[in-house]
Amino acid sequence: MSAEEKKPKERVGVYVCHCGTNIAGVVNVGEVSKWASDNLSDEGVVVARDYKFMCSSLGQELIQKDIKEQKLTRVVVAACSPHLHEKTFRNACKGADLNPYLCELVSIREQDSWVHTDKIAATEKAKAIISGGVARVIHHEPLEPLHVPIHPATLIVGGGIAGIQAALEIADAGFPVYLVEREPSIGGHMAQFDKTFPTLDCSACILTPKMVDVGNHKNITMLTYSEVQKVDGYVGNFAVTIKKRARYIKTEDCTGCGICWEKCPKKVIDDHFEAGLGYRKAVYTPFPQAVPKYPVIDDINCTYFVKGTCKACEKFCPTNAIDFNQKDEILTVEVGNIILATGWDLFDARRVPNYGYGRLANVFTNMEFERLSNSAGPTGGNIVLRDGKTTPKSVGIVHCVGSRDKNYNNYCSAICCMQSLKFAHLVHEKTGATVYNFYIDIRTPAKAYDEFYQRIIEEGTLFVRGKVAEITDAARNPGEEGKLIVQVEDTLVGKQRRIPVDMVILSAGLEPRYDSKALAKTFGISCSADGWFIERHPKLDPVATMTEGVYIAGCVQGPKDIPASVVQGAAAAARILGKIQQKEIALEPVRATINEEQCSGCRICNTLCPFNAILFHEDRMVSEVNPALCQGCGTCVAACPAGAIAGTGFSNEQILSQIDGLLLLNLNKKEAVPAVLPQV
Amino acid sequence: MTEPVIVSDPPSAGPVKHEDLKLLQEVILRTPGDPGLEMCIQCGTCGGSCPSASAMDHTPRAIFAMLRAGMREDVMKSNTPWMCVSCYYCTVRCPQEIHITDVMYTLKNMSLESKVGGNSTASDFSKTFISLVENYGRSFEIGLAGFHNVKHFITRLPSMTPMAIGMLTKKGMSPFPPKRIKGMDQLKKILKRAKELEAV
Amino acid sequence: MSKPKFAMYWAASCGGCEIAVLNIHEKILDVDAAFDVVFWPVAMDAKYKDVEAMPDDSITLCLWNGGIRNDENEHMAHLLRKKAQILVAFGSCACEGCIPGLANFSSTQDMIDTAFSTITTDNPDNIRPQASYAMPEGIITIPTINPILKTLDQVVDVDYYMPGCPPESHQIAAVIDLVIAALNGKAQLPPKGATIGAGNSTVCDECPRKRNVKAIKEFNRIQLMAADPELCLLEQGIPCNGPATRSGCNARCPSAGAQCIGCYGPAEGVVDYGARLIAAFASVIDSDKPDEIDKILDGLVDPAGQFYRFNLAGSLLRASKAAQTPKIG
Amino acid sequence: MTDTPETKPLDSTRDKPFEPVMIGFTCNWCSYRAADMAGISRMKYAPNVRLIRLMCSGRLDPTFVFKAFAGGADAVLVSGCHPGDCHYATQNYKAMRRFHLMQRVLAQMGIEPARLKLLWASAAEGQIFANEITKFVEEVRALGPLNWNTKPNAVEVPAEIPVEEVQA
Amino acid sequence: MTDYLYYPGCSMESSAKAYEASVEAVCGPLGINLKEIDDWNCCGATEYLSLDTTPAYSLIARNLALAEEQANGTRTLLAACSACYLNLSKADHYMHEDKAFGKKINEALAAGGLHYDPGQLVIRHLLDVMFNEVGLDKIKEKVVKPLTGLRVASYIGCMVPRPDYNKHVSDTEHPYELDDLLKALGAEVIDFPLKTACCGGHMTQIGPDTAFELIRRLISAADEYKADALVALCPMCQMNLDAFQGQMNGYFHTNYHIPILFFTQLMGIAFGKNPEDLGFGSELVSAHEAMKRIGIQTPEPVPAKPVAKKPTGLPMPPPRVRAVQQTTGNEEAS
Repeated sequence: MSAEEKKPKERVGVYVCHCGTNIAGVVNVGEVSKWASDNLSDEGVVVARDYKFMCSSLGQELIQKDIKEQKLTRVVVAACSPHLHEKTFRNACKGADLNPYLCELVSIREQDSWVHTDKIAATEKAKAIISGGVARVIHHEPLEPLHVPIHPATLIVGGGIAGIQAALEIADAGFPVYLVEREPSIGGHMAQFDKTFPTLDCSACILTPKMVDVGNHKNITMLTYSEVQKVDGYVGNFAVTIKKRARYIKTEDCTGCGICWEKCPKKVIDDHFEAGLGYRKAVYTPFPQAVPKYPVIDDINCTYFVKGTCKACEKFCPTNAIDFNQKDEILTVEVGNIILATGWDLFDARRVPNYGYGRLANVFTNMEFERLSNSAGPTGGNIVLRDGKTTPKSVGIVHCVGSRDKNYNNYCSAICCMQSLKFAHLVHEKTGATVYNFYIDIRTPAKAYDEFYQRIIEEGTLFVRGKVAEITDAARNPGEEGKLIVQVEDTLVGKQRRIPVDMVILSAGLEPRYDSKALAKTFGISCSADGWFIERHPKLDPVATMTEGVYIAGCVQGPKDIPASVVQGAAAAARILGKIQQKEIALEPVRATINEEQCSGCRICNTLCPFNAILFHEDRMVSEVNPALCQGCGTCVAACPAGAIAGTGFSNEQILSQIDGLLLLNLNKKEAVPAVLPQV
Repeated sequence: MTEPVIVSDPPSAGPVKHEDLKLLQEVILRTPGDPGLEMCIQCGTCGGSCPSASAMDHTPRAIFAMLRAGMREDVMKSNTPWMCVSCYYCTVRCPQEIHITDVMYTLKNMSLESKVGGNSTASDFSKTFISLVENYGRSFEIGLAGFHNVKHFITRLPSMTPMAIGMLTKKGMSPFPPKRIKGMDQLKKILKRAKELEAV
Repeated sequence: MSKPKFAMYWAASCGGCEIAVLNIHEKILDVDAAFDVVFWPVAMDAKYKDVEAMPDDSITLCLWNGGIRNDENEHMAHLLRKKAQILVAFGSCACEGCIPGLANFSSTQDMIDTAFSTITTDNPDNIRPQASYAMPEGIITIPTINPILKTLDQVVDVDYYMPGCPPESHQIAAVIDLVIAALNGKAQLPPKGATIGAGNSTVCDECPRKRNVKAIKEFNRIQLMAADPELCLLEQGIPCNGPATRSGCNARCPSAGAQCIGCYGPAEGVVDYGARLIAAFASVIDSDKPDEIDKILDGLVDPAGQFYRFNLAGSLLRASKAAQTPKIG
Repeated sequence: MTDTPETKPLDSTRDKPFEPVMIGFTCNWCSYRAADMAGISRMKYAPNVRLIRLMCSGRLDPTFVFKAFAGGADAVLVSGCHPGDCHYATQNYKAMRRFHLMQRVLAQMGIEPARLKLLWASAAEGQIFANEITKFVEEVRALGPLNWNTKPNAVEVPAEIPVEEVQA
Repeated sequence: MTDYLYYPGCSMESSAKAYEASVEAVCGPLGINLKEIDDWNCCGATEYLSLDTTPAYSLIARNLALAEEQANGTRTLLAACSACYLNLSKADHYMHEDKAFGKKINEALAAGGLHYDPGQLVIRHLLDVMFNEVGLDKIKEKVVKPLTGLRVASYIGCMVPRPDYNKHVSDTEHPYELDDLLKALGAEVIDFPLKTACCGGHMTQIGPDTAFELIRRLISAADEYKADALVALCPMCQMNLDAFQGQMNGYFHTNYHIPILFFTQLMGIAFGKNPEDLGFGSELVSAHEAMKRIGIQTPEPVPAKPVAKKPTGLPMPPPRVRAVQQTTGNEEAS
């Protein structure tokens, strides 16, 4: 297509901003606007102006006046980044009755005047950028935002402290909540802890009232022992499929009296709640304060399920609440918003061979220690060695196990310093043992945390700055026999030390849930390389995700302590309450659409959408994009071999024309003028 | 101890003299692959892991801090790299995945070049070993040990006699140098070129 | 009243298109009945001067088959454009360069060397064609070769495009019916620049094979494996160009157990045929690791040939760097 | 109309022998923001790259790349979020897959694969973005102009074909 | 029979003749055909690397180049000496990872008309091949005289499990390959905590005090665990622990007597080979007593030190799953 036969069908106005001297100091804005009006008239430019501050109300009025008087159909503003003022200029156009999407803001500040020093080159680049913008804006289409209603109910996945907090906030505001928890009881990791830092409140004492509130709340539907299987729909209108595992307990009849687990003959190592340090029965509630109070039968270990006989629980149940024939249930709930608060897994300390966990009996993990120290735990709160009776006389606490280590996890687990200090206190208080803390750095940045550190120093805990190299039972020197030897460089002294202790506690780090990637896929959100879910903005929007209507709270977003988890749970709830009150939501109209005529049903695009927005109609053999699910990334548009998918707002015509426009002015005036370019 | 540690300056906490800020980069560039040395967080895993730390004048971690501080002379004089037994504990345990053992090799190379230090027992052993290899293409343990121990541990020779006899009789080791490899010329050419390339 | 005039010309191509026209069987009689054939070198003797002598716009319908390889092709394109009312780029060569266009991968020199001095050529004296040669009888010339092969519309304005290598006979018959009907005022011709004798979608639309979602773990060569006769070939790792190739052939190749190689060219509105396939194939490679992706791609022998077999001359890049630097030595 | 001071520029790109023209594709969320970050931090880099904003590197259609080369660009930059950090979950991997295949095709077309660069830059990595662009410009400068020319000068064409003597 | 390229290393010809003999004796029955690289040269041990980087790597790479040249379809290059194994794989690794470095080494090789394409060879230690290629099942099949009653400490040393560039070994600190192999032979294998600790390396030559201490740690631990013998897989380890055990005893005024054997020697015994053909008798700390014990097939019960009794206290965590775990979080939901 050559230039002369292309009659400009649009009337374009070009506005070049000085931004004080921010742009005008480097780019010759006068020359640029003159160039645009002289050279781009074939493209449809009817007016080009430059102005001191286009974003000022006077600048906006200038544009509005031209739209009306010059009958502009398209507007190009050359100023700052669209991330700053795209909305401003779109609104200005809207004010002059021009569809806001017919305005294009091109950046000649962040991408030009601020990053270049050569004024001629910067001016030429500004011309090219504007030329690209003009070529592109011609192909813009008037668009309208999509409005969708919002279902008032909320799904919260994960019944730890973050999920509990969020559930209570929303339910208290009068809206329905579905709280899904994989374990038989809500409570999460916090229910396992002994004391909480830095105040040393009993963890269960502050958590259980909240759990009870959740259990009793009329607006909260608890779905424990359940997992989300599938999420369909989009913001405001999710349909969530949940698998409710069979408890083999008729909850309507069960009183939670506990006779069943008393009578159950099968003892199982409880590697969940008791961190492998205690036992439970095959029918059990994870802990006495469990909410709901009903037990579950663990069908992997239950003698009846394994061997076909026993049924002791059924025989003794006073209310006939045992039902061995129960099946898993699949149910679907409709919700408008979702909070993911699935928490974290403990780093497997067995992966660090030099620390000997799993090989050396008296090496414990932090979670084991929590149970050891917990008065409701397997030892009744006695801190003892693996033999179950000996009180340690010296204890080494190792920081950063599996954290801040490229061999395992590169990140800081955030809670271990404070947790280790807490352990030091508990050991000191309960046993009087000598306590060593082996650390790389002590990180105590939150309120009252450093004061706690001071307190622990004062109590006499010994601090050794050095990452522990190995923990061994191979004695080398007198005094080491029968002990665990912690070998470390005391980096402040610059010497290797071998410190014999009776017990070692490994502060193993926090990891994303083992199935976090699968979960992210289910909900159409993204994980960082580590596996933590990615927030919409790390500073300004830490609770939303890139998927509209899906929020994150607690450790699922990254390691954090209890106060931070509570804050995030409440924040996510507040965000959702705001949305629910609005009753509907406007979505950006940047979307993909499939031309069914042209679609051959090849199904190339079907796997490409992480938001499951592309449906394949088997009957008609065509694919279709659900506009409310589509996030507008354009991957399918680029991939469609038939060219049948169009991308609103970022169409092929727009981008190809922009390329032409950007190359219109060839800075170095090469000999061969490319054949496909319109001649200048 | 093999030899007294040579410390040129009297122990002092005074300011670092002649900070050579290119030092760290030089060590990194001279080590094959990407040793990642600039990433050291001074955690001490290396020093804690080192089986021969007791023979070192500085722990590896301290050496890395000294490299950063540009203390060229002190590092070159340190016996630390020479005491490295290449057990690679530090390398696999290092949370920053620094190729510590390889860095130790580089430091040995540099200390020999600098001529201010190095451990003469260790470097002599390496040199003796290599001169045999450069002449025969293969190493020659008995000859090497004999030659080396006569030079450095003459007073200990009596205690070694039973072992030496055992080596020759029980192990059947030959007291004569090994047969030269066929491609000795080729090997010499390769090493000559390699030395030229090393100098670049 | 004289009948409308028909012409057909054979430029740089194999001649299959001419055969395809005859392959419409008795329909050819309709052509004869409806048209005066004034110029059709493959079917009847004619001299260029006869064409030059014709009044401008006197030929009603001219089917042009072949790409523009030499100055003679170019001259004839201009000439027939002037003489014809409707100029149809007929067949893949005229539309998008087709197999002759593959020479655009190599320099002119390489192309000539390949033609005249490979071991399959019996040319012991290594004789090369000369543009002109002085004979006792005088100087004789042959057409001069252009450095790169061009499509018809890169040289002259084209009214319609009829893709295919060659166009399917049933499609040719349908087009002829349409033109005759239009001449009789019984039908409307499509807008200028349209693709005729083909569908709007791609080959998959007509392909009977079962298909699921795609995730390519490795590319296979059809001749080296026992392909499932029912299942989509691409899903079996066979690089089938069907998803990007314009429909209209009734998915002839995939139905017969061979992968589509793309002779019907791009679908409606597509700027660059190969780019569509690059995007599509690459998107469904089932790996996120650069090394693994490379390993999978190693299975795709000659990707440019795979994606541009019929379309190189008509693509955005048109010709390789080597072909752009003409040097005939 | 303008109050820009009329000062003589210190140097001009025109004086240099070869200034490559490059087109860069950025995603809306990471690499475009990295460019913004470079701007906000006033980091300096070579002025040769002109950016096009896509929503995601997954939107990158090879057509755009070929169009840029055919249109006279000497090099093309494709940039997006780091692997694993894509704002659309995994779409940057699709860009990466296409990039690998495009490089192979470009090589066959005689375009040095180094003229097509893939750069991951997060929104915070303004410095990396600036450095990489300067580096890329230098690399392309070393490669020289691409001069994509689809209208090569034909071998001398006689003005008129002696029609009598040549039979089709 | 499977062909393997084989790099014996200098020690095999001198101090470790027992290793050489026993390797030869057991490889045949297991279907391992060792194709010794013609005209190989010394790998430089840890010494050349200390002096000069480029020449040191060039010295190693000459062997790789020769091996590649003589490969004839075989890609696996076997070494039995840990130091040789590590040096060969180290050179291959860095030439591959650091392209400029690889080019430099090849430039040096070119002076001798040689060239090596990094990544062409898979360099493996004999133990790795025995365990992962031959497999314990096949080894068990060959056992005619189980080592029942022999209590051994399996000692792998440093350079096979670390840095383990190509992840051939199960763990960097507590690998199970040698334990399992010795158990397959019928031996009683103690859980030796210093399994991969250092033998002293070249410190016997340059810092004997340090070396004696390192040797003492190993020998005393083996003694404490009442091991009859310590089983090694590296000539250097064997020599340090064997030849210097006497001097070490003198230095510390101790009286340890722990024979140091090569694992192939014990394999040979289990396969029913004649002890003389396996190099028995060449060790300085005699293995006579230890071997006599199984010769008469009456193992004396030894009071074990840290044998776990029936657990009465708190449960231990289950052992780590036997697979080199990659980063977590990649697993799909179960």
